[in-house]
Amino acid sequence: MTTHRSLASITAIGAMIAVTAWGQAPAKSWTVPRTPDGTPDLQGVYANATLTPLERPKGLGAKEFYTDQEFAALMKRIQQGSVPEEADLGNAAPQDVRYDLSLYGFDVTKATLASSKRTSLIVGPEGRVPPMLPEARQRNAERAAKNKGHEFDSYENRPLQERCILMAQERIPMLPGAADNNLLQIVEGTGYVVLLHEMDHSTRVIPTDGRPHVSQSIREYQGDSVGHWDGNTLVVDTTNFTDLSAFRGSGEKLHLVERFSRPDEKTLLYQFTVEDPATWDKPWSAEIPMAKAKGPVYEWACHEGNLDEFVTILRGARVEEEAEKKVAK
Amino acid sequence: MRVASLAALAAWVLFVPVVPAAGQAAPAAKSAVKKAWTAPRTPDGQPDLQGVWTNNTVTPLERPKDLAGKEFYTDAELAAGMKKEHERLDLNVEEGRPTEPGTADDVHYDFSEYGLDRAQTKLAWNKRTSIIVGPDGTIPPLTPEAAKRRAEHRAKARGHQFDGPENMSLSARCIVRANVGPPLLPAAYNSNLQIVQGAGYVVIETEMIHDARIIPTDGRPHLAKNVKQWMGDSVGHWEGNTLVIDTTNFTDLNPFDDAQNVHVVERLTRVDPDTILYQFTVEDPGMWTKPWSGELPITKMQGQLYEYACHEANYGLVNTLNGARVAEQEAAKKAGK
Amino acid sequence: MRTRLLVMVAALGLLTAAVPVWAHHAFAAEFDQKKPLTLKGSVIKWEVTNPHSWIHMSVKGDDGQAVTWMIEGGSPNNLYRLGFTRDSLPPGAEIVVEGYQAKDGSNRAVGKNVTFTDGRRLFLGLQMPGTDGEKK
Amino acid sequence: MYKLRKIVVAGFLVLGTVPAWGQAPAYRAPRTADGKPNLNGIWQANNSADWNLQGHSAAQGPVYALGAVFSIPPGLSVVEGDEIPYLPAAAAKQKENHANWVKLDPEVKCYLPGVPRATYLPYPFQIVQSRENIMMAYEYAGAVRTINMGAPTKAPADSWMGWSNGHWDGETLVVDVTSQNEDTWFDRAGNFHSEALHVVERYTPRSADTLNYEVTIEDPKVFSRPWKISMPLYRRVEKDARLLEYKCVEFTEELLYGTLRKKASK
Repeated sequence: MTTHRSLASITAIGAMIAVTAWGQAPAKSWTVPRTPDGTPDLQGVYANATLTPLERPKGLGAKEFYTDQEFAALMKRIQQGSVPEEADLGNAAPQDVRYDLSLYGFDVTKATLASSKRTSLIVGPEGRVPPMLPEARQRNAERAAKNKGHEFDSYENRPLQERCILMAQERIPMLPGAADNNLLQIVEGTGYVVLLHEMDHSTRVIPTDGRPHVSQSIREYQGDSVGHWDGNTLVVDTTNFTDLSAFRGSGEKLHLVERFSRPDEKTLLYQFTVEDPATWDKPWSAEIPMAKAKGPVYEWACHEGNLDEFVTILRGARVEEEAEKKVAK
Repeated sequence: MRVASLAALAAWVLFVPVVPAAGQAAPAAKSAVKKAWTAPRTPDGQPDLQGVWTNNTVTPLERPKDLAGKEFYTDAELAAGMKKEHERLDLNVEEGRPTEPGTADDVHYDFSEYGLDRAQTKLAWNKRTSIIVGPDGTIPPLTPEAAKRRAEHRAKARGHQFDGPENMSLSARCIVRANVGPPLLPAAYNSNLQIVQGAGYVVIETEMIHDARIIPTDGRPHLAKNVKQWMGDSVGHWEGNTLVIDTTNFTDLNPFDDAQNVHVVERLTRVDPDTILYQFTVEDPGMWTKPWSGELPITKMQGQLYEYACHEANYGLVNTLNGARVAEQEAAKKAGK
Repeated sequence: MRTRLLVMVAALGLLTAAVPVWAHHAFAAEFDQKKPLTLKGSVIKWEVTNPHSWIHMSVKGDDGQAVTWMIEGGSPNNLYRLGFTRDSLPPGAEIVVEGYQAKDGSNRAVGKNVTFTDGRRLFLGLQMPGTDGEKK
Repeated sequence: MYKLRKIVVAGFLVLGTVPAWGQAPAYRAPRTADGKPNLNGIWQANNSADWNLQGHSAAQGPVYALGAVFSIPPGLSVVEGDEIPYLPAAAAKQKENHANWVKLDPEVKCYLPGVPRATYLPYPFQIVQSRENIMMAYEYAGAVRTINMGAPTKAPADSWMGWSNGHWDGETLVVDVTSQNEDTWFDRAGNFHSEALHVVERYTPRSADTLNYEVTIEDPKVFSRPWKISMPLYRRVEKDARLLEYKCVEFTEELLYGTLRKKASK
């Protein structure tokens, strides 16, 4: 999991808020409303924090769903503060050295958590990311080796999110990230759907006329997305990635198909399938429920305020090098 | 205009009949009485000034001292002048440039070898003794502060004219030629222009350096004061058959060094199928003690403009700067010994 | 001395004056009046550029070695109007150049007089293109 | 028979009105006084074709100190089929040009851009249309060319802006451009040609304020077959839109002649 967990300590785990969609039976049959243009109305602000881990814990083998009892028991144990392997509090897990998020209003007790009885976000019998092909492992190892020992040489050696180029929370496919500022807003205009992540105002403007992708000589961190409506589901096809925005070690040939639908008033169901013949031997899919959240989405400008943090990191390295040189003398 | 051989060419140029009326030059002999001629119109009703023209002339900008007070030549004097001009060309064609070997004047290619002698192309003859009209026929004296400005400017430039590109003339740098103005004055060669008119605009393109002055004819206001342009900001309007062009927003480097507030009014009137009468008035109270005006005929010519891409092969500028550096090194070596 | 006005006055020449001396730039600053020379050789190519065209010619040095010289000439535009084209000065034509060498000592010169070996003076001495490029 | 014709006509009408994806229905421009489509006006392309005719990603600019201001913007391809059919040797030269574009691109030196590059430079140009001549004046470097609308003529020699003969083909101004010298490029990405270049431009009004600009490019010495670019041109509709003087020669003098400057005497 490359996401950068950022919530500090869990103090009030016991006071987990009442999770609205928690385990309730779906209300009477609900049909998704329509926009004035007649397209399914997915609009709104959503949060994708969830307790379901991306990959199925080893112990559960091919078990794709908890029974109701198992699920209720699991929830009780989490409420009593012991976080078993079966749950992934992601942002809620105790954290490395970081300011205490609650000081800045990130109170997990208020976070809206969507939940589902799945044992992992990844669907299917294995419920795990397929093993990485040898060529991919080698590709990623080479890249890591090249950076080894140079992590602080210069800005190019720092991770994309530290450089405010591509935040973990804005990467696609969208995985549950830190509770802080990971709201997703969907706005629909004639012929277009816009997905806006609060984190670093990351915006994807997706045409829904199924047009062809841009030329393959155009590579983009977030790839080139083209959508079309399939009944009440928005299907988004994305190619043209660069190997710099590697999603779990994937390369330029990454091909992503995302599906957005609203099973009920409170939930946006986000499903994706990724394939990259140069990274995994077969495609794999996941399903992530997102819960309707209260907006608005605020501006989250990263680069503009990044100077001090970034300078401090690099200057720190320079100071250490000087110190070592003195010692070596 | 089919030209068989050099001889024919030379003959054609020589045989330019005496022109009965001032300000007109026409290839064919003109009947004495000019039938009434009305200026043609473009399809959208504007006076039609279009065509390829030349303002190539022997008439100097300022009247020579020995002709003070004499604004026009007599017919006989004009004819003598024309004859003299063609004799000069013949001599030049026969014996080459009439310049003294070993002198700076001699260090130049022979215009006539490249068909660039002014007498080798259409000449807009006219009986004026200078382009500038009026009793004096010269540019008025500078105002005291302008003279001071110019003196300071020259003092600062003296001895530095080849230090760097910015010290050389705008012409040598292929930025703009002074004769483009406005006012539009003759150049030593390629003194040609083309006028094209489209809805609401008249374009005057001078061959050297492919400068197209795009003149709106709706009399709109000028650009903001702080926007300066090498050729100023021209705005036109029609007065009957005359295009009147008002130009301001010049820099103080072109077309008149040190003039900081130039205002030029030009008038173009087609007087017959082959002639546009070009008149202008220049004023800048901070530069000259009074406005000054000029007039010259622009005559239709055969053929068209060709591209004059100047900057793209300006080897001359490089050689000149190089030459200066080599001269400095040699001087330093001599001084060093 | 950057007074373009005075320069222009000289340029227009008086009705009686000998010849307009103004040029696009001060040739005497580019070429050295104290280094006159005469070059005999064959045309490599005529570079039809502005502000000046350049004749590239091959000249046999005293040691018999061929040296390339560039001879600065006039704008070709008016020659076009007279029916000439780029090919009017064919490579290989034998010419004689009297002129002055560049001040920077390079193999460049201005051709005060450029003639064919039979004395005909350049371009206008050329036989006009009978058919091609003829202006009706 | 009558009934059949009605159906066909109806069908045609339906077809006629349904625009194929991306193409507006045939537009008929207002006329000039001599009855031709009126192209007079100030126009400008609005894309990054001058950076690179083909699709390209955003990239670091040539001068770090200029940061984002002179970084290279991304752009969709204006080349139909997105492939410039270079002959093998030419393809290698293009890559080399692209790698050293700051040193080699004639636009950096403010040289005349040639055709079609003059049209999609990031600056406006003005069309002044008369019956015999259509003049196109470009803000960049005072470039200008006059399209001869009479009987076609032949160029005496190559030139930077080439030799343009034009004629009308219905609503389209067709301009045949030959005799361009080999020193111009198509963009800042090293796409080049030889002096054998033959360009045919088509300017077709597609609405009151836009033209369709299509160019067929042919050069047997550099490309294995003719290829096409196309893009819309937008009219500058500001109330007092106009070309201003942009003689960029003086902005290149330090680059071109700076080393020849007299050293300050020690």
